[in-house]
Amino acid sequence: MSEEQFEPTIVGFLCNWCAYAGADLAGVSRLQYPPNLRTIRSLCSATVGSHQILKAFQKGADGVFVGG
Amino acid sequence: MRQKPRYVEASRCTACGACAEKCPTKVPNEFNFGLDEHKAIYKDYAQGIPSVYTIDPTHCRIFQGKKCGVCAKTCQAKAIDYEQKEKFVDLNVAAVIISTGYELFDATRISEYGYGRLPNVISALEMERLLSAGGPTKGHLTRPSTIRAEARVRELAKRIKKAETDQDMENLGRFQAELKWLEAQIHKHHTATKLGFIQCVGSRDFRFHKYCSSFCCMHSIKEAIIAKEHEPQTESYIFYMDLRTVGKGFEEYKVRGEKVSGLKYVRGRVAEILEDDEHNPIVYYEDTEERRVKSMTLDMVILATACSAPKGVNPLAEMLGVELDENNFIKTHPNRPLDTSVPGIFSCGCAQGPLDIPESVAQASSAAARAAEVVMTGGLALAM
Amino acid sequence: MTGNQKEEIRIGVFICDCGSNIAGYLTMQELVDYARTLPNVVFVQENLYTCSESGINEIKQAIPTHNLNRVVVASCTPRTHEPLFQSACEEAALNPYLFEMANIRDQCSWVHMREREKGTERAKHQIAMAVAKAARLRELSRIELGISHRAVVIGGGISGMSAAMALGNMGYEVDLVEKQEKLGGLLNSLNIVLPANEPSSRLLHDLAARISANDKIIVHTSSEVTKAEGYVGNYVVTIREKSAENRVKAGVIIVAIGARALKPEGLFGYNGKSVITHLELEALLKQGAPAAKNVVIVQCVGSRCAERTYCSRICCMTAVKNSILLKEADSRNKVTILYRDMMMYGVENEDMFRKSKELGVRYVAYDPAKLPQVGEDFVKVYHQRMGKEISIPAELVVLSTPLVAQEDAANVSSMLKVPLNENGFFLEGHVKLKPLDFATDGVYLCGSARFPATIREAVSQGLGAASRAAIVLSKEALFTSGIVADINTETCCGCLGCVDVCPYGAIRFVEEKEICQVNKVLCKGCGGCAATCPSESAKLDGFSSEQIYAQIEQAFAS
Amino acid sequence: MASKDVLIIGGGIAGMQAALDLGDMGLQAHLVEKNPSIGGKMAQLDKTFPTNDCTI
Repeated sequence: MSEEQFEPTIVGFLCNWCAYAGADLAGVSRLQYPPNLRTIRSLCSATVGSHQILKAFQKGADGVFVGG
Repeated sequence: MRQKPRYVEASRCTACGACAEKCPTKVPNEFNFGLDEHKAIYKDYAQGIPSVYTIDPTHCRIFQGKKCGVCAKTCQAKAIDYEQKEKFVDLNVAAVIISTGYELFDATRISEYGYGRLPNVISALEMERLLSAGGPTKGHLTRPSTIRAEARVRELAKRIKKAETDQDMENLGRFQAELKWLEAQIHKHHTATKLGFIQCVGSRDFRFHKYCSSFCCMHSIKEAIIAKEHEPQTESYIFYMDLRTVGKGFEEYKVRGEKVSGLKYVRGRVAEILEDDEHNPIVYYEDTEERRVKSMTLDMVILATACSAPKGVNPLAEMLGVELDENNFIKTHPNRPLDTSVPGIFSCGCAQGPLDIPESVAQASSAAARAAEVVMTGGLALAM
Repeated sequence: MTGNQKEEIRIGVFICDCGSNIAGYLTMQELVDYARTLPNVVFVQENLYTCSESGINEIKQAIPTHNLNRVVVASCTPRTHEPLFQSACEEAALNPYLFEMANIRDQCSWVHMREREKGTERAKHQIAMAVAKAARLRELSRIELGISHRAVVIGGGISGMSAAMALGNMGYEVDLVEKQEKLGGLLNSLNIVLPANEPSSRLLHDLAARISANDKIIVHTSSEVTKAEGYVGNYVVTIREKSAENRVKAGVIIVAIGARALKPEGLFGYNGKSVITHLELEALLKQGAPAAKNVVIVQCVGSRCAERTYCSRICCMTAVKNSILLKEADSRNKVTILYRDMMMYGVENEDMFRKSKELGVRYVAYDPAKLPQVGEDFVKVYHQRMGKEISIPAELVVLSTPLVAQEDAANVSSMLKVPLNENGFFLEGHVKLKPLDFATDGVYLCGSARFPATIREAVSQGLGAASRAAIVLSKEALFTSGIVADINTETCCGCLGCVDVCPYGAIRFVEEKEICQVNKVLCKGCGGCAATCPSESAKLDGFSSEQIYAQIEQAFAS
Repeated sequence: MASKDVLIIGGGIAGMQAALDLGDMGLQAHLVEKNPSIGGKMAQLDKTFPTNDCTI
């Protein structure tokens, strides 16, 4: 795989009360970012356990973003 | 009660914003104190509630008798209604709560501070918008003189283009020279990093308001701390008479501002603000601790403007029959802090005098309690 | 529930165009076709606006027609629209917790406006993730709870009295519990109070008379709350009145235990005679003015210092008030106030401050690094503006000491499981937006127990706390959220990790079984326990690991 | 029947909180605001001390 074609997949765990709302606001403000993110809503970033992060890497994530 | 028309049917609007994207008319944004622009169909801020757009009839082309209708065409929810009329609604209520808040003191009345005349002298609420990620500079402390210069650069670029097509050589040269000069200027003092905060602007001043506005000391300290967070080089000077840190956690916050964020608290009243030829404000003040008149050149000055009674309060008070105090705040009973001079009418928040946020919130709940007492006892509680 | 698991899962997917907001940037047909291929999906429908009346009707019709037992809407954000779609499901007799959303507008079409192909790809994944989660959703129910329409107010000072008064007027039963022999708290020790400018006894008698006239309010003096068990709507509170103990059922509890004035032992030569506190001065003033001709008042005694970092809010105005009374008693009296900042915030205080200056009260600012020295009949202070130390004659020195937390604040705090701050004052739910609430539902806060307050502020907060409490009391029943934590009794090893992290005190250690248990009424569904639990025994219904794993898996589906 | 409604004039933080409390008690609260959005001055603030939380 050459560098140019590398399309990472990033799993984002977003806290419903802040980061998820922030991601919505990015949309409302029409801020553009690369479409490589896959978001998962959690009720609190504290609920995101290490198992879930490892699971994401195990399944093929190139990066994990926890926002809270 | 009169309901102003929005010209947008609230039940249909999905707040998708397609209309604003297509609207051809730009209007200075009052919410951000004219530091940027929005369209003639707009929402005050992205998270605004109700989440419905509104047409500004003083700027919309349709209301100016011009051809347009772009928003109506764009809106797939068919929410645009140019024919919407103002509505009058009659309400029969058991209790009234006046929470009309306050207005900021108009700092142009203190001409020696140069507000409105000197571009880099702004009000504390304008500073809020500059610091806000949702504001005109996305939270970057760009100096207002630079914001204006940037707008002028954009305008000049347009004019140069036009002059080029029109072969207007005389103006072309003039515009190009100005553009070159401006571009050099912009880079020199782009970001404000040396800030002066001036307290008691219009408060504790016999010419204007004798009273203390209560919240401005903490407001300035907070802005100075946030400015430092945004730009670690920032130096802030707060010119004060007394720093009134009377709330929970306030004194600690003030001390943290000094120790962690390096704020400098200067006890002294500012006499005058002038500027040098690069729009840097120069503050002349009396340092009461050193007993000397001094001056300081800054990048930007933020005025902590007083909390004034809103202008519209007199007709409202007259209509409801409630008494105002000498400052035009709603007068309340000394021992019953929510009760106005009229039974059944209550007041909370800054409508009855300067208050900070938690006190306002607490009072709001108290006013609700008083209103609920009246409603639940069918008015009997009024006697209590 | 077992029946449910065997039942075939039938998912309906509704994909919203949002006018052109989604359809303008993503290829809708591709999304529809893709959704049809997903496991368990039996019905897919594209709507112009799913949230419009016709969109909602289509959901309501499709549920019975296609026998759907899960619904996924791919549109905007669940933060605004989930309740709407959930109620549509409920109206069509589908449990609202069997609904899931895929956010393909705010977090997809709007942020990838120039990348149709990749944006569509992302939307597909988000839909697949939502469908995978939907397949693993369980029916949840909101628990209904009864309520005792009664309040217990702890503390019979001005704020507690105001709270009790308001609740009594609204028609709720109130137990007002005061430790001392009579109501009134600190107000009993004061002389003239502001802004009414009248003896404190007048205000007190007025309020006490109104309270005793209200048959809804039961006053317990010389009493204490010794125990409180239960949760919002359903507390059992033990009140010890003299030697008898009484248990009352209450829906809410208001903490109004006030504060006490610091006795400045060892500070500035305090001796209770020639160097006194304001409370002692007020007691003297009640008898008439003290004989001293030269009075010096020192501010910030024991406050705004390393030991007590806070400003006590009310001492400056107390000092100014008393300086005026001393001047009014005899204009030849010399009164000097040594201060750091005069905290005369607001309208009335500033007026009073000015009046004191007009009457001739002198103000000298001192530097906390050079504290004033109290001598036999003088006070020495470094005068910053003169740049030298001066000596002020003083037969009487009055020390402005802060209000400090009540000694039993810690007991009340642990009894009700509500927090204190570093200075021993109660910590509200949010310093700005929830000044009178605690994080725990059903317990409210007012007056100087929260932070030193003036009389007006204490009254206002008392009424405000009553309003917050009335929100609970006005209901016939309370419903808990369906999304709460659950701890697997088989796998829990009772390590107590979850008990420590739960901010709402909703988890209890069950000693006989050596496991932890969630009180579903108190649980707010934050999931802290689920993240902490080493054995994954704590799960958050509606956000379980199983569901999240399924979502993660689909994030990479091709 | 006597009205059980309450009119609140001004939709800033104080008006909003009063309306919320009354609404949550099951009473009808009419919140009147002259601007298109409620929120008042507080909506224009960036963050609030001492926690430096955002205001919205």
